[in-house]
Amino acid sequence: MANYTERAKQSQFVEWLNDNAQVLSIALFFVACMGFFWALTDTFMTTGNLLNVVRQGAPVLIVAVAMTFVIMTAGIDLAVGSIVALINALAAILMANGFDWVTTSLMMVAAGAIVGLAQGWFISFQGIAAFIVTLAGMSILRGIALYITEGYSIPIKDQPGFFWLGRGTLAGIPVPAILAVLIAILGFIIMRNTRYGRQVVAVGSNLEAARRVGMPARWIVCSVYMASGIACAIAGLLIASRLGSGSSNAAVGFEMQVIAAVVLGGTSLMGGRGSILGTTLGALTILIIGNGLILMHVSPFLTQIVTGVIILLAVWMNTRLFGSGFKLGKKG
Amino acid sequence: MANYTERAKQSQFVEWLNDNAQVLSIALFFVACMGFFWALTDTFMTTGNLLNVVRQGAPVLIVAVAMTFVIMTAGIDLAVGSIVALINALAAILMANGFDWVTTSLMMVAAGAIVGLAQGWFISFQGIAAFIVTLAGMSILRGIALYITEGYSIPIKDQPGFFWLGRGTLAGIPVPAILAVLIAILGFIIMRNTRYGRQVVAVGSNLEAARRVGMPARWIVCSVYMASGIACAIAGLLIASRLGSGSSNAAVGFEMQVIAAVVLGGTSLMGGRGSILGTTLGALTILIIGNGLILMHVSPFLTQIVTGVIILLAVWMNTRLFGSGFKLGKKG
Amino acid sequence: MSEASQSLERGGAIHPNSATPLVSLRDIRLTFGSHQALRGVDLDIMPGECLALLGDNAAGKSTLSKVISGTYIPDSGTISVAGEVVRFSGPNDARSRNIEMVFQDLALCDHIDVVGNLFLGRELHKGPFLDQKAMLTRAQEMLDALEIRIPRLTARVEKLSGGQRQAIAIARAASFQPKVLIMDEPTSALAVAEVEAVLSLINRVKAKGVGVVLITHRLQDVFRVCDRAAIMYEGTKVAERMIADTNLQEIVNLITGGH
Amino acid sequence: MSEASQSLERGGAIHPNSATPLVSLRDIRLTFGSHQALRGVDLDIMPGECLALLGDNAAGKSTLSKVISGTYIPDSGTISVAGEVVRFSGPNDARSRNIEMVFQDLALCDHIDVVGNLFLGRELHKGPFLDQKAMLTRAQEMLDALEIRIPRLTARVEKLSGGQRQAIAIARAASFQPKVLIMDEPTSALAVAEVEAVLSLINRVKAKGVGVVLITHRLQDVFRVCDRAAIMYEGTKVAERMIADTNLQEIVNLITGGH
Amino acid sequence: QEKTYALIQINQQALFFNQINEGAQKAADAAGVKLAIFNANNDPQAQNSAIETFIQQKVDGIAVVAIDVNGIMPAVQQAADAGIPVVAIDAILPEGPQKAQIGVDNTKTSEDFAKFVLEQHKDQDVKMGEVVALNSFIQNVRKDAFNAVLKTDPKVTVASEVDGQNVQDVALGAAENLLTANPDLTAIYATGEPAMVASVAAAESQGRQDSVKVYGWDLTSNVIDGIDAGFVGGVVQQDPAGMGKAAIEALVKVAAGESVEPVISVPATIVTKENVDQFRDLFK
Ligand SMILES: Nc1ncnc2c1ncn2[C@@H]1O[C@H](COP(=O)(O)OP(=O)(O)OP(=O)(O)O)[C@@H](O)[C@H]1O
Ligand SMILES: Nc1ncnc2c1ncn2[C@@H]1O[C@H](COP(=O)(O)OP(=O)(O)OP(=O)(O)O)[C@@H](O)[C@H]1O
Ligand SMILES: [Mg+2]
Ligand SMILES: [Mg+2]
Repeated sequence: MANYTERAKQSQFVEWLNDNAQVLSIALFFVACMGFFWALTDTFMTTGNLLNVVRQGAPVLIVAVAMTFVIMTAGIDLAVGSIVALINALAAILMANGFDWVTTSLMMVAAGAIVGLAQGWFISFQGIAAFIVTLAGMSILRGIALYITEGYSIPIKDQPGFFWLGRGTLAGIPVPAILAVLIAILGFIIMRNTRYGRQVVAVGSNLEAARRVGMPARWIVCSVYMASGIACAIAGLLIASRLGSGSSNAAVGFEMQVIAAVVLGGTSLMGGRGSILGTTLGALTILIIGNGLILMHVSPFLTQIVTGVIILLAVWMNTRLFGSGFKLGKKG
Repeated sequence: MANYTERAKQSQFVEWLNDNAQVLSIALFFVACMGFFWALTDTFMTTGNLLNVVRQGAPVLIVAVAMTFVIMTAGIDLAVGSIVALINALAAILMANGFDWVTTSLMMVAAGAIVGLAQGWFISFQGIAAFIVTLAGMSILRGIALYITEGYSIPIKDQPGFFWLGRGTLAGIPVPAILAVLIAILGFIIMRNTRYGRQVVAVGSNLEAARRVGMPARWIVCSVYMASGIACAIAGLLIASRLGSGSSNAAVGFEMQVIAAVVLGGTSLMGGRGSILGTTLGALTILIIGNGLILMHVSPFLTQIVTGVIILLAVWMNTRLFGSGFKLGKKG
Repeated sequence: MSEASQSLERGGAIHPNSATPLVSLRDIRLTFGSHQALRGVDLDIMPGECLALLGDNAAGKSTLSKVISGTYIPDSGTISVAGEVVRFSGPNDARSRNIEMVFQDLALCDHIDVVGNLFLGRELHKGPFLDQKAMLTRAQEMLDALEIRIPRLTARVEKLSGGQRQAIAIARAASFQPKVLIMDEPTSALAVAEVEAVLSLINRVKAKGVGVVLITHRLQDVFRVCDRAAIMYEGTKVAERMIADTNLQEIVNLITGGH
Repeated sequence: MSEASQSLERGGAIHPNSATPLVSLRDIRLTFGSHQALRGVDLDIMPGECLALLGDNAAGKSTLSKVISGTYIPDSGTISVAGEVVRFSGPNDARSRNIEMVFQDLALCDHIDVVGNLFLGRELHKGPFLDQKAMLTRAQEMLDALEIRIPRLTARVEKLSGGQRQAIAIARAASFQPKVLIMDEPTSALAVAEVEAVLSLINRVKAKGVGVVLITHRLQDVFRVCDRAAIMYEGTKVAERMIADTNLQEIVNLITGGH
Repeated sequence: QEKTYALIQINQQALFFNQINEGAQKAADAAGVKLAIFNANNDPQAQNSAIETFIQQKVDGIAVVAIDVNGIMPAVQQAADAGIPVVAIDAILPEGPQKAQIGVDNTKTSEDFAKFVLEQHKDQDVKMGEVVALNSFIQNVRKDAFNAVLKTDPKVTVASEVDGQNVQDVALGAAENLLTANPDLTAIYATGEPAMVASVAAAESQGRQDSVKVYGWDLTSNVIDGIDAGFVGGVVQQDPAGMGKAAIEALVKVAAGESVEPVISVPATIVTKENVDQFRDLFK
């Protein structure tokens, strides 16, 4: 009498679309931006310009990859710009004092790790909100950069190896871009395919559950800030190399660029959901917007407005079109 | 055989301490800072200086009160500084074009409300993360301010009534301070004793639950951004009146000051928990630290570092001492 | 013809008395992404009657009940309240028609105290101000009626035990003169005495003419308070039975689909 | 003298067999703020035995079980595992001693898929990489053993129904050779067939010598699988009974304190 | 009793401001007075607050490098009312009670510099790109005054302006994009130190040293290298330390009851290959 039927099997394709909605959305937007600037400017699609963009973008991309891990744990790192400035200044000072560039770079990566660890300790072991720890860190670290440089921009001289890092090319591709891509791939693999990546997602999704199943939850939270510190150190070195000088004035407003890239890539600020692929596309989108607007000779008074509007639009599209899942044959 | 005994009654006092731990903590810290600067500088505890502090601090306090509502809903408004700058510039332009100050002020409050409403609409009705909407807003609105002023500052002339707003006194007390205190009291009452306040807490605590019990959840979320916009308008007018000019450079870094004040006051960035009293004390603490450091002639290279360290310390104390609740007769 | 036969396909419907149903659902469908949570469900809720909504896990019971309470908007199908077709645009619409619900996830605000949660969305007020004192007094009465002991009504619900939280959610839904009361596994975390209190609550409100929908996996309770049972399977209603005409074994067989 | 009489005051203890207890708690106390959640509790968990932990809502059952699983650190009292006094500094310590727990709030990660949640904290890996394929295969086996049907194991657990989520939490705790298995209201959201599966799971693991602690408000289940019952009241253990020597009414009376 | 003076600074992230501070500090030490320096971090309101605070503390004189020249006036007025002398450095304040205006006239210097640039490119078509800082009042003045003169020469076109936001690496990205966007660019004008550093680095990284001449404000070590390499055509170098020194000396004089010139000029030099040697020591 009763008719027991099973539900229709879920369509593989739709499930896949749903699972990857965020990345698809930003990919679409990225392609649209590319097309737009290609159509409207002559220079945009030249190899020279594109290589330029990836070289300029390397620091943002590198830090954005690390920031994705941070935001995945439902944290945030507002201090990245200040760490970059500090490393940038320190590196120049060390080299001015006779250290060779390899030693300096290694020391700087260690310094970034230590700074990140210190922030992570307050956040994970002392339980203070990441927002406030890194807000304080932002102020303290740039203060230190200011203090050690006394406002001077410190020239870096005669370090061809170091300059190659920021300005050189390998097989025609800028070294910073290669570095950034390698780091992005590393981040992608770690996030998707390793235990550590799984632990980061778990901690961001439900910290208490992660703790209860025996994950070293506090250490994981702490470690992402360390990763962010290291990424900032690399970015700081690249910037120092490109500018040929170190100054406390570097990377002002950097944190907002990085966070915008991550969020644009579909990573949720509530933690637990995000992807490195999205972040990469998000960062590239922001970069080509900056580049394209200059190529189009948009009045500099308008660039801020236009950039803001475009970002808002991209995220809006991301949320509206893809946010609530695809519905098959449903009108509303 | 079995002995059925009831648990010891909970101590009223300890419960009260627990419920008000955050406010007590910042109050303690505030008093400590006061004592410190009183001991170390002659000028700090003079009426003139204290009145100065409250006059200077009025904009931060006013916006912090509104920001408390925003953060209570688990949102954030990064655009406050930009809204202040925009209002500030617009007001100067209007008055330079012959509008009287009362009309201008009313129009500015309306403008603030509209800007806030626009942000709120994206956040609540379009479901985009507050962080990203207001980050875009931050860029767009300051861009507009820059665009309409072309980077210059616009003098405000011959508006004695308007100047009184920012510089005058009533019974010896600066008008902005009176305004700020009134707004703080209003905020306090609304948050604690009205339906609207309860709705804000409910939305911040569990948006879906608030929706299910029939609260107009989206409207509530939207409205706090409108409140924030209005508060920014008032702050922008006060700043314009104090400076006697409007410029797109006004209130740089304002959002961080305001957010730091709110968080210092014990409001949780996760929403649902916070108090206007705490915010008021938090804002005052930040203000007297700034003032005290000037009076102590601390090297400008150190102020950023010192400010950051003090804020971190205050929040650390807040979390460690009071965070996990008082334990009676427990060592751990 | 087709109406009736289609309806039969969807599990049939028994009208225990001739009164108009308080709420009546027809061919309700709802899809999440590509997952068909509800595949065409008919249901009538009669006054003064307790309807048990039974089924396996993930059968769609919670989803269906959320449709009745306006929390989910169905993709298609009609909802009538007291004979009149309505379109709920949100929980508020259902609530204003006196449809109350105890949610499986309770829907409490952790940062608000017990009193505040009991009156959530229906705060007593004097002018624009909350009337805290009146709420405190009434809250105590509401909880007493359900035999719930909570030491401090001004404590946040965050730290209460699972059972205490559930009791608060039940008290909230039951205390505001509902005409339809939907309870989604209301007793899952409750201790023996509290379960008894909830069952007698159901009997009390039934006597007042309220239509109760009880979702539960405790079948013995169904036989104590319910009059009719609707059984769901994979997003459809597969059967309806008068409790008086059935027994535990038949119900179990219906739920598991015979396997 | 004092030891014994104190212990008696705390509800006494029955040792059903002479083996060393797997876990043994003595005078466990825990205070949250000024709220005495546990006021001195003794408890022994014996191998191959199912111990029912019963009590009214807010009696402290969940809190006590979290103490055993290392989630809460007691203020005072001793915990011995296999006769040896230990100090848990976190859930990891308990887990490394093969104490597994199903939490009342399930402790699932919403953003991770079913497979990932089943292996949470114990991911299979090849070198540094997750072995997704092996996990998927084993996950299917784990769920089949509990007769749980979940359409897509790579779906996030976020959107699953209450019962499905609970089943995942049970499968997770039961599948990794526990010596002590604590289940905090594991069947509260489960449908009839799934409840049967859990009960037979308990009987299966008992037979392997595992000590099971079952917290539940479904007293009929207690009589089907448990050997001993400990009854808590307001943060104390008030009584202990061998199931064979008692009956439903006595247990109910003990739980409610006779009132 | 020892006198105390206050210096209200814009920010400390440009060398220029720090050299003002150093000059002022040296002068204060020499005169045996105390100096308190306040850094407003680009917030105009903070400058006013600091002045008000120093008034409360009854300092003996205030020197101010204004962010918002109009906005600072109420505070200057307050100081004057309290009997505290104020001198302005660099940014030119509107008519008011300040005792002296110290520094370079940015408008006039920009005009002169523009004429110098035109001179360098006499009879050539010039395609100029500009790296500016829209958030800096002074740099806007430098941009507009410079452009006003360029307009008089029909052979000169301003191809594009980009905003470096007064931040080195932002300016670097912008300058690089400026160069790629305009492959036929022949000159760059940078309105401040971060923009200048960035323009030099951009010309190098894009390998455009041969085709582009860089002009702008404020020397740094890298800029000097650029002058040596030949692609930096000229730099306006002010004497910030001299400004700081002059400000303190003026305040000391006023406090002693003496009068000072209302405009104390600390002239700027246009640095080129010819005269760069005398500045090398400053940037070691
Ligand atoms: N918001 C949602 N998004 C996607 N799928 C959902 C959502 N809510 C429910 N589902 C799916 O719909 C189906 C029915 O879920 P529902 O919660 O109604 O089951 P139920 O009958 O209440 O089960 P239980 O007895 O376990 O509570 C499940 O397969 C579930 O995964
Ligand atoms: N983290 C906490 N902070 C403060 N109080 C708590 C906390 N956890 C539990 N409590 C309190 O301790 C008491 C015991 O709670 P517990 O959850 O152990 O009860 P339970 O016996 O499991 O009840 P139920 O059957 O309802 O699940 C309750 O009064 C609860 O309010
Ligand atoms: Mg359900
Ligand atoms: Mg419990």
